[in-house]
Amino acid sequence: MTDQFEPTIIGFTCNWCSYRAADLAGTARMKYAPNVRLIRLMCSGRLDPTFVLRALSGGADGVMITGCHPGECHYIEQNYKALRRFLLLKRVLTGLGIEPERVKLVWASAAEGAKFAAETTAFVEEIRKLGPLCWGKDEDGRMKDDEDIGNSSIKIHPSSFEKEVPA
Amino acid sequence: MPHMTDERVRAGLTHEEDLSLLHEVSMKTAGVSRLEMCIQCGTCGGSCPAAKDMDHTPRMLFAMLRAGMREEVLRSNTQWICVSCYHCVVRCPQEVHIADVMYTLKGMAIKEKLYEDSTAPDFSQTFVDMVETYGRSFEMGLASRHYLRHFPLRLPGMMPMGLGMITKGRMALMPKKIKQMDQLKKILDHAKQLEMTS
Amino acid sequence: MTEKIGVYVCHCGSNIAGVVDVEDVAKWAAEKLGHQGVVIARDYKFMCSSLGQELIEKDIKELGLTRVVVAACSPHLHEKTFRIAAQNAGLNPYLVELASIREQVSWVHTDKAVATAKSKAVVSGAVSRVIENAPLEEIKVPINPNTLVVGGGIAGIQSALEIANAGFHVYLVEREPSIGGHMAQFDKTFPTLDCSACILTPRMVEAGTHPNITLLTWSEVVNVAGYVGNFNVTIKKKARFVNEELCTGCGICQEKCPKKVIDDVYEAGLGYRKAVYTPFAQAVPNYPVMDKENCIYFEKGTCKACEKFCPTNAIDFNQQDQLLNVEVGNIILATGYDLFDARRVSNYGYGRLPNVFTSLEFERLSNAAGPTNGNIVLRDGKTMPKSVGIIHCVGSRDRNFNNYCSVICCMQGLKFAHLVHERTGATVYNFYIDMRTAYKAYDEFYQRVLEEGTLFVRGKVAEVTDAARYSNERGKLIVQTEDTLAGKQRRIPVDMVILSSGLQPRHDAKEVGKMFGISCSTDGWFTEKHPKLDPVATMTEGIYIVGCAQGPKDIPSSVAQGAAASARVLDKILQREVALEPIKATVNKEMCSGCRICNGLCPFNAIAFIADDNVSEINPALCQGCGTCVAACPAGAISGTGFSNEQINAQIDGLLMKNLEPVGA
Amino acid sequence: MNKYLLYPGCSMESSAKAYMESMNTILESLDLHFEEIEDWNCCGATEYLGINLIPAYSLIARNLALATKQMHPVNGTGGTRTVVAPCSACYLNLAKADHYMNERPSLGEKVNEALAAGGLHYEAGTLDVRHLIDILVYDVGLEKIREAVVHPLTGLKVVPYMGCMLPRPDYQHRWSDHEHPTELDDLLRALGADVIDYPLTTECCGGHMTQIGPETAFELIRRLVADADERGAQMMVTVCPMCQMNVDAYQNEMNNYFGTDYHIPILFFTQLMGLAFGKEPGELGIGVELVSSRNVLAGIGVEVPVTQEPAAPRKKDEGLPMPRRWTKHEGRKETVK
Repeated sequence: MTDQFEPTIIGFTCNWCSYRAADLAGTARMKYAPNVRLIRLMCSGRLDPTFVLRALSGGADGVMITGCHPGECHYIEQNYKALRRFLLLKRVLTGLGIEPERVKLVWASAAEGAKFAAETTAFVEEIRKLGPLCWGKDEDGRMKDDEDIGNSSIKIHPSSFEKEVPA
Repeated sequence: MPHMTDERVRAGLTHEEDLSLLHEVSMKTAGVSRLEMCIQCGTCGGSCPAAKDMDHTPRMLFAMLRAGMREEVLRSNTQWICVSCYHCVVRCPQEVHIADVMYTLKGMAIKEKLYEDSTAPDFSQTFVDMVETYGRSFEMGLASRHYLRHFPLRLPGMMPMGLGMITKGRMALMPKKIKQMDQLKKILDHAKQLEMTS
Repeated sequence: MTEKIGVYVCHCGSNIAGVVDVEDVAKWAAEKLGHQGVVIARDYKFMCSSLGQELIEKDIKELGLTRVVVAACSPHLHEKTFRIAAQNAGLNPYLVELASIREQVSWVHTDKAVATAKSKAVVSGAVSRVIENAPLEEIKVPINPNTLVVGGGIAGIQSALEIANAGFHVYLVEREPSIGGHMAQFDKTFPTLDCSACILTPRMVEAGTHPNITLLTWSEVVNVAGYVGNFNVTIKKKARFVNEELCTGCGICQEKCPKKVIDDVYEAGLGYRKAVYTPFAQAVPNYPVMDKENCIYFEKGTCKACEKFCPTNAIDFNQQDQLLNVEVGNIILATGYDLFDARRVSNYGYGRLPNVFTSLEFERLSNAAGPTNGNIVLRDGKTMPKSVGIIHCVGSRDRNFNNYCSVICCMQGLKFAHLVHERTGATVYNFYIDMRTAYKAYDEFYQRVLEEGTLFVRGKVAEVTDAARYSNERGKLIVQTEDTLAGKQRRIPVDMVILSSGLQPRHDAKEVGKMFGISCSTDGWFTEKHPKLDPVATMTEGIYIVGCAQGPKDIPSSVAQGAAASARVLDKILQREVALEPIKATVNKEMCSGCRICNGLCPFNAIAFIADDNVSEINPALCQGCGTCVAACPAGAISGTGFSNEQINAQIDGLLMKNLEPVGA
Repeated sequence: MNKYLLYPGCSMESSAKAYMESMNTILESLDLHFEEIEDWNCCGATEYLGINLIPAYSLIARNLALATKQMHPVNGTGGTRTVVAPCSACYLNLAKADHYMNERPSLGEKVNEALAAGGLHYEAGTLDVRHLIDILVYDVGLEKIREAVVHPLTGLKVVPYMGCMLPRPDYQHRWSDHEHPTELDDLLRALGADVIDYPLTTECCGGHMTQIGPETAFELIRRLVADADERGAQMMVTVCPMCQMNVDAYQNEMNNYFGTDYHIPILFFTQLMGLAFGKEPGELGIGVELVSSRNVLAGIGVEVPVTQEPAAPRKKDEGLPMPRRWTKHEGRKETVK
């Protein structure tokens, strides 16, 4: 593993489209950045914004929300509700002093394994550029109350609110 | 060329497979060449308006690239006959950047001095010299220099046409020069350095 | 109470173990997740095998496990398998959680250390989540024994007949006036050269007269509601302006109708029909339809020639479109394909050069019942060609158009070569990239066409032009190509060019897919549940796909798929009931403040406000389990089974477990 | 007034002077203002790219970088990000550099490194590179062009010759088709001309082969001229200086080579637009073509004043002999018949 910053990202996926897109990326053996850990929901409409806040405060550096393309929701129109919440959430994050770019919304149909893989890799790079989010971490980027991470090889810069990119 | 083993030579094989050639050409091409995607369908060779004058159709050239036939490919006249009409490019079912690969092959042939006929490379070089001197192309200088060197006996035959161009004001006798020639020179010099190191 | 959790890590042969250190993952789970309640963690070659399942069952029984996590493939593949295993051992199936470390880890990452670390995170998430899982009971619903088949081509006819013969009722819906589909347009079928009509017509008649089949032609499905076992389908029966009860199919109306129209559908634009018409003589049903756009009466208000001459007074200008509602348990989609529009390949000149024909045009041209009575002639309608070029891969295997191989075009091109040779004696050239004659007796047909003297040129044709360069090219179409085997460019003058056009998804496949709740691949074909092991089912239970709707294929494969889907449907019908996932939302009345925010969010109208109690209530029969209301309730009064806040929050925490190493490239 | 940045290209100042003159003459009628990119340099034509990669793209990109300096509004005139190139080869080179600098970022980085040596920078995608006819058909519109016509070209039988580098490879999908685009046909019809369907409209004129392998080029020119003649065209109409040069200046050479006697003049579409708009032939550079259009234009009532005639060509029997057919081994040896 190199010394570059490896972000941790939580991805929320819809059971009908993006989770299947991730499955398809797998079946097709497409390679993408391994930094994303997925959570399956029945619909992007299930996404409670507090899930995102919990992920960010719990140590995630970014959150990717994925759902069916507008007009293609399995539940007719619930992805529009996800979109609405996403836009509001970005404002809330800005208010909290967190870069709103740490949360990304991606539409991916069940056929778009390649898109899912490409978007994931791109988002990891975007977050890598933003640097670590130190919410819920101490100044060295370690999880608070963490005793077992001593062998971590990441170099973290002092504050998450400065957008310097670690070399 | 990779080393040839004795048995291979005795067996009448003339080439060692050089899989790196395809990759090399691909990397030297502007944009993404997609050369490895060629399915040998012949759309390029079928589309080419000048194919009958080529030693090898573009398709054959790509097969030869795969086979690592470096010298044969670079000595081929195919890339020099290419008129850059892009018929092959838009028709290619695999979206290979054929015309750009031809430019790459010209460049490689010039660098390795592997061409049978110097007419075309010299024309390119003369043109480039003009541009590097004036910043603009200079048809009169280009035509006279090129024709003197390669078609000296054609020159008189071309006279009526040349004269017509001049008397009709369509060919300037003096070159035009751009103002910031030094700036262009700096850019090109630096670009050439980058080309050497990459 | 602390749960007793078992963690099972699958090798999947080398599929997972080749990239993930599965033993390390299991060891790590046992050591580091002990505080969560993990009492046992094992790795095994194939967890989904019966031995693997027995391993889990044994541990549940002997160790008294209360929760199970299986780290293996996607839950969409084997969730059910492991739930059944748990149930066999007496554990509620919903207390099992799958951690996907194949599709989401081993197949998409290459670095072993990284993949192993990510697998640990995924397992940790699943362990945290499973603690919060609640035991649930499946909801059983009865299956309606009726079936809907959409599309009356050969695949749909086959499906309908199989089910009807087994004694169950089928609604067969067809958008055109007659069933038969593309096969009804063909003259001969490869490789046996059977007469297409001769083998298809008996099937069409059988479907048209079968007591268990309700045939709805000139009809389209406009809405689908419900779920497996209980679909409610709305079908629009377009006005035929012909009373089917009275019509005898005598054909006098067609004869008398003064309006001639180019038939773009059945005759592929090469022939004419009337404004009131049956598309062809053997149409099923044999009642005509009136084409309102072209009828003189509808246009000008006078004419009614058909009405005057109809011996049974069957013409009814007042007929209206009808909406029919049918209840069915299963649906088979056999919606077929569209022909690739050859005008898009402008270098082949179709639409500009008169004697360039498409494959479907040629089928009509060579059909004894077609516009030329089977005479193969040029666009002038009389001249027989002396030389014909057949171009393969038109619009297929071409990134400028469709990237896939259309499967049937090589054999179709060979069939055309044979027919041209047999009927005109012309010189025939076939231009191909690769000759694909897989399947029974196909390559033998290729040999036969070679023997007949057809000339094969290996090269994708670059252009077809009428710009003659040499005197022998004057007045001809010139096919310019590289003969890749000779390594030379050739210009071959011919009288006629036939484009073996590819197949593509129906223009409205995407909307149709959406209506039935199934997805399309990137190319636009309907997506099957599993490309190898479940080619006729879809991700939506109760919906099946057959024939070219699923991808390009020939007649034998379409028929086989039609029969296969019927077997699947009959299996469902005979089970009489189906289990549904118990994923539903419920309102906790104690916590509901009656704000009604949730009421407007539900697209299925499952949430009702009970004014007397000042609370909202969810009707479980209507709830589809999307969870949007759960996320929206400001009081946290709505909970969703299977995906509760507690489960998801726990999974987030588990995935971000503190002593995990960061995972990166 | 609609402002655009103009990249004229070298030939517009010499061999295709007529194109430049006629373009400038019609601009006013169409309410267009072209601002020339200051101190532009040659785009390298098809030659530079064959020598080396980064210098070739740097040469092109210098023009793009200079153009960005003139993008913004000055003294009340509107800003623009559109660069117009009337020459098809220049158009393609500029568009190609913009496209590839984006498609392969490493190329873009290196080119910018080179540009930096001259204090310049170009971000791919900043400019919109378009050809003159694209602007006329899609921005000005055929309706407006039709309105400006005062002398319809009725009865003038023309074949529209688009050439190859304009509709292909078409990175930005600007044209109706790669093979048979109709933009030039539509425009000529709007001028009232009798447009003949020309299947060779996007075939190549031979390009630089007139210089390095004339026999190859002659064959390509023959195909074009012969087919135009066979279809009854009185004139070819082009949008490209290279096409005009090859078909016009080498037509006589081609005739000599094949022993044919074609006489099909080729004019720029802007020249015909000027005539239809009622401008004088003298303002449009008409008369400097080597295959004279005088007789043809007289047929539609346009009188072309006699300009300086070229010295009478030597008669064939007095002339010097033609070289033998060029082959790859003998190409360098010119032999006398």
